[in-house]
Amino acid sequence: MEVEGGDLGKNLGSIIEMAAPEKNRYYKVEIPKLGPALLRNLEALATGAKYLVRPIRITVDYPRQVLEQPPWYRGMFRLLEDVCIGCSLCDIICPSDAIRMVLNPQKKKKPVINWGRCIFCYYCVDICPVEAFDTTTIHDMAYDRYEDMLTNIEEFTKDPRERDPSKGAMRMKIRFDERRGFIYEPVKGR
Amino acid sequence: MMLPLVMLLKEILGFNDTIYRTVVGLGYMIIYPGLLLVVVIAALMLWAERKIVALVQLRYGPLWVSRRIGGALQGFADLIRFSFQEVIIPRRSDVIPFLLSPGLAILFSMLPIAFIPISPSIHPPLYSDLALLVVIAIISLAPIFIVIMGWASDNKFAFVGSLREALLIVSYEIPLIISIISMAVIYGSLDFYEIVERQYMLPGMILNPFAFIASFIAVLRTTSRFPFEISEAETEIVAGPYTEYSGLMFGLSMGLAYIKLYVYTLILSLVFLGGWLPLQGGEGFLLGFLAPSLVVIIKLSLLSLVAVFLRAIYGRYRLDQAIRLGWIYVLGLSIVSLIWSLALVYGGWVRWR
Amino acid sequence: MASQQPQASQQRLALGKALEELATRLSEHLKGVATKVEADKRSMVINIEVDRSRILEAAKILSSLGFDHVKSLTGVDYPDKGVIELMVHIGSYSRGLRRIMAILRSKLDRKDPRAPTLTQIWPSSEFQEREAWEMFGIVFEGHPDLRRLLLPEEFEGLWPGRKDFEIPTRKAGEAEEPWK
Amino acid sequence: MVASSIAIEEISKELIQTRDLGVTEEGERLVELQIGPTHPGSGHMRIRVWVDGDIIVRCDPDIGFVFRTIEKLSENRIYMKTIPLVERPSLLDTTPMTIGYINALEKLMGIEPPPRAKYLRTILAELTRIASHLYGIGILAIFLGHSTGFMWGFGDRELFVELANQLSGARITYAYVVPGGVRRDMPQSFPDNVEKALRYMERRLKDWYKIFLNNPVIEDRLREVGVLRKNDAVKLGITGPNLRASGVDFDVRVADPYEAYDELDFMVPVAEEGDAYARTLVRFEEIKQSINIIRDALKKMPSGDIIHPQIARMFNPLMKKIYEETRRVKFPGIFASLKPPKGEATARVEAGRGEALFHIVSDGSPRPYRFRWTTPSYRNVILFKYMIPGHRLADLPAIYGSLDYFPPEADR
Repeated sequence: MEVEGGDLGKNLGSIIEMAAPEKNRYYKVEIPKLGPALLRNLEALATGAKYLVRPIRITVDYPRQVLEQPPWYRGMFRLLEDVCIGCSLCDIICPSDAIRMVLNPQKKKKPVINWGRCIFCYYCVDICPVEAFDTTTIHDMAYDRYEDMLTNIEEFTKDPRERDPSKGAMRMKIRFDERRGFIYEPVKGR
Repeated sequence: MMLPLVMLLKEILGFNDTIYRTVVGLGYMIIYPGLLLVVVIAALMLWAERKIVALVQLRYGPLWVSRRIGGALQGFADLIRFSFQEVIIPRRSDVIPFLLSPGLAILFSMLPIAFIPISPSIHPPLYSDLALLVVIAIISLAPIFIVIMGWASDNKFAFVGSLREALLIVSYEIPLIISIISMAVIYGSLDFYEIVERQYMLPGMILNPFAFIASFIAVLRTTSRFPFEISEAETEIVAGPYTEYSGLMFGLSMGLAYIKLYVYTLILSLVFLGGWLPLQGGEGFLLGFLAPSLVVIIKLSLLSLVAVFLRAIYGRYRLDQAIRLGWIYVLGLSIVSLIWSLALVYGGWVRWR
Repeated sequence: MASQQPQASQQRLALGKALEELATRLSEHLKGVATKVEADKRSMVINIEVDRSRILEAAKILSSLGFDHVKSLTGVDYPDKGVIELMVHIGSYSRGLRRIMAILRSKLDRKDPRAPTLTQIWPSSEFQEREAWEMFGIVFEGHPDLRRLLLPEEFEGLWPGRKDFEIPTRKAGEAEEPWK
Repeated sequence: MVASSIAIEEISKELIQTRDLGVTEEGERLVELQIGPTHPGSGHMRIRVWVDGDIIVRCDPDIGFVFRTIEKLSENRIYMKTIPLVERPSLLDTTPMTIGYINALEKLMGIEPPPRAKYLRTILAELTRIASHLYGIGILAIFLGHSTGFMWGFGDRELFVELANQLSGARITYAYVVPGGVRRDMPQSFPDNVEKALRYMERRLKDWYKIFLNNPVIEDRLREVGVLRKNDAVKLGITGPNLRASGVDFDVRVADPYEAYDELDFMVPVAEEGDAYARTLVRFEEIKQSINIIRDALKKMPSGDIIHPQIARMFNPLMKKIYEETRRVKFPGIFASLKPPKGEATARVEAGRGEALFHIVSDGSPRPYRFRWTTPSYRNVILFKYMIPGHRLADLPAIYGSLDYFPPEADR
C-alpha cells in the first residue's frame, strides 16, 4: 500500500516484517462477470420457484410447538435453601444486580432474585461453591405484574417447572440436516 | 341467482327494459364481478401473496386466522381490523382532499368494470364498442388521486412518495397504452367481444408476445408490485403517499393496489389470454354467464399470482433506474409490439373479414 | 501442535525484540518532541508521551512514518494528579507496521484541557474528538464541527467521563431489605 | 466522495442558518428529511439529510439514541461483570467482543488460556461471525425491499445461533469466554452438527447468489453506489469488510493473530471496487472462509483442559468433580474479586464488522480504572457524513445496509 513518505514507513514496518513475517492470507475477490440480465432474471425466478415447490422451513409453529432445549440451556432456576451457605458470592458477581441477599427467619443470609432484571448469564449458578441452584431450561415465562417478578425466599425456592407456560405444547427436538437445515421432531415420552 | 329472480320480477310486475337493465347493472357493479368480488379476490390475493412468499422464505405465513384452511381468511380479518381502527387526521393536512382521494382513487380504478364484459351473454352496464379505449382512459385517472393523497397529507415522506408516483405514471402509462393499442390494431377492434372472439385460434399473448410483456411490466409498475414498489418504498420513505393514513383509510389505500391489480389483470386476460375462451357461451345463466366468467376469473387470478410471486424474487429499483427502464426498454418493447402488429396486419397474416 | 508451541514463543520473542528496535527508531525520529518512548511488549504497543504543545508536531511525524489512522481517541481522568491524559491509539494499514499500535499520550491541564485537533492529520479522529469533548471537556482547537455526538441535546451537568461524575453503585454482598 | 465533501461543507453552512425548507443563495430548494429515529429504515439513529430534488447534498448522522455508557459503567463494577456488558451493544457478534475484553484482561493478569480453550473461542467467534454477516446481508436485503434475502438471512442465521446454543447454553448472549478459558466444553454431537450446518450453508450460498447477489435488480442497486476509494478508506480509518472491499488488505486475525487464528487455514477476501456490491460480495466470501476456519478448527482441535491450570487449582472438591464429570467450568471465588496488577493493556480483535479495540487501565483495585472500547461501527459512522452526499435518496438505505452499520454497537 502506498503511504505518504513511503520509504520511512516501509523501513519501520520492515523491522517487524523481518522478525515475524505476516502470513500471506489475502486473496482478491473478482467481481464476477455476470451473464446477460435476462438469463439472471430467469435464474432468480427459477430459484424462487424451486423453493415454492420444495419449501424448506426453519420456523417452528410456536406456541403450539415448543423447542426442547439442551439440558445446559440457561433457563430459570430455583434456590435450594438447605444447600445454600449464604456466602453472597452470587450477589457480588451478578452483572445486572438482579440478586439481593435477605435474611430468612433463622437470620441466615439467602439470595432472592428479580426476574425482571435477570439476564440468564448463569454467573451466580457457576460461582456457587455448593451448587445451591437447581437449573431448568424454562425461559418463556410471563408475569402479569412487575411485583410478581420480584421474589422472596419462598417463591425463589419454588420449582419453575410447576408453572411452565409451555406445558400443553408439543415438544420439538432439533435435528440438523444437510438439505433442510433443521428438521423438527417431536420428543417422545413427554 | 340474481338473473332468474330479475327475469321473474320482469315477468310478474312487467318491468320495462330500463329498470331491468338498471337492476342488472347495479348487480354487475356491486356484486359480481364488481365490488364484492373485488373485495373477495383482493383479500384472497393478499393472503396468497403472503403464503407464496412465506413458502419461498422458509416460514409458514399467515396461519392464525382459520388454521384449517391455511389462514385463508387472514385478508378478511385484516379488513375488519382496519375498519375498526381509529382514523387519525393530521392537523396540518388538507382535510377534504385527504379524506376523499382514497375513495376517489378506488372509484376510478373500479369504474372500468362497468365497461368490461366477463361473459358472452350478459352485457356490461355501459356497453360500448370503443370500450378498450375508455377503460384505459378511466383507469389512468386513478394515480392522480395518489398524487393528491401525498400532497394533502403535508408530510415530507408522503410528498416525496407522490412525486415518485407522478414520475412513474408518466413513464409507464405510455408503454401500457401503446401495447394495448397494438393489440387493438391486430384485432381490428376496440370492442371486447370482438377482441375475445378473434382469439379463438391463438391467444393474444402468442400473437404479439412483445405487447404482453410490455403491458405486464407496466401493470406491475402501476399496481406497485416488485420490483417497482418505489412510490411506497418502506425503508426509504416510510409508506410514501400513504404515510399519514390510518385505520380504514390506510386499508383503502393499501387495498387500492390490489383492486387495480384485479382490474388490470381482468383487462389483460381479456386482451391477451382469450377471455372466456375456450368456452363459447351457451344458454341460460349457468352456461351463458357463470361458467365463462369463472374462466376469466381463473385466468386473471393466475396472472395476479405471478405478479405477487415476484415479491419473493426482487428488491425494488431505484427511481431513476425504473424510469430509465420504462423509457428505454418498456417503451421500446411497446413500440416493437406496435410495429409487429402493423406488420402482421399489413403483411396479411391476420385477416378478419 | 507440540512443535508449534515453541515456535510460537520464539516468534513472540523475535517480535518483542523488533518492537524494542522500532521504539528506539521512533525515539530517534521523535527526538526533542516526545518526552518518553517505550515499548510495551505485552500488548505490542509503543507508548509515546508528548508535551501538550508538541502534539501536532509528533502527530505529523508519526503520520509521515506510516501511521495512517486513529483507532481510538479518548481521555483518562486523573483527578488526584490534576491532569486529563489524552490517549490516542494510532495504527497503520501498511504491512509490518500494522502488527503494532502506537499510543500517543499527552497530559492536559484538568482545569482547562485544550489540545490541537488532529483532524487535519488524521481525518478519522473527527468523531472521536467529538466524543472526547463531550465526555471529558477536552477542547480540540481548530476542530471543524465540535458538537455533541452521543449525549442527548438536553444533557446538563459535569463532563460525564470524568471521575467526579459519580454514578450510584450498590454495595453487594450485604443483607438487604427484601422486596416483599 | 471525500474530495467533494469540501464543497458540500460550504453549502451546509448556509443550511444551518436557514434550517428547514430553506432557499440557499444558489436558489435551490433543499428539503431536510429526518430519517429516524422512528423510521423503518433508520435503526436506532437519526440521519438528517438535505435533499435537492432526489440528490442528497448533506448528511449528518445523529447517533447516541442507544448510548449505554458502557465505559463509565464498567469503571464501577468488578471485572467479571463487564463481560456480559460488552456483549450487549454488539448483540450480533458477541463472542469477538468478549474475546477482546478478556484478552486485554488476560494480558494484565499475565495468564494465557490452554490451547483447547483457544480453539473453542475461535469456533464460537466464527459461528457468530457467520450469523452476524447473515444478519447484515438480511438487513441490506430488506433495505432494498428484497424480503426473501431478509428472511433467508434470519432463517439461515438460526442454524448458527442454535449451534452456539449447543456449545454455550444461550442463543445470543453467551458470556462463554472467561479469564483463563471458556465455560464449557463442546458436547459430543457438536462436530457432527456443525459439519451438517456448514454443508447446508454451502448449498444455500449457491441459491443466495442466484436470488440475491446475481439478481439484476440488486446488482443495479449496489453497483457503483457508495464507492469508497482506497486512500479515502485509509484516511477515514474505516475498518472491517468495508475496508477490505476498498482494496486494503487488513484483517486483525492475520495482522495481529489472537486465539487460534495463527494455526488455522483460511484466507481473507479483498476486493478492489469499494462499492456497495463489493462490500456485499466480501461478506459472502467471508462466510465461506469462516466455514473453512470452523472446519479446520474442529479438525485440529487439541485435547486437554479448557481452563487455565492456575484457576483450576482454586476449585473446591465439588467444583473439581463437576469439571471432570461434565466439563463445565465452575467459577472459583476469586472471580468475584479479580484484582489484576497495576498497569495498562491493549487488545484488538476482528469482530464481524471490523476491528474492535480494548484498552484497560488498571490501578490494582477490583474495578478497572478506565476501560476504553472502540467498536467497528463507531469507526465506520463517519462514512455517513462523507460518503452519502451526492447520492440519490434511495441510495441511502442501500449504502447504510452495505456498510452493515449497527447503531447500538456504535453508541456502546
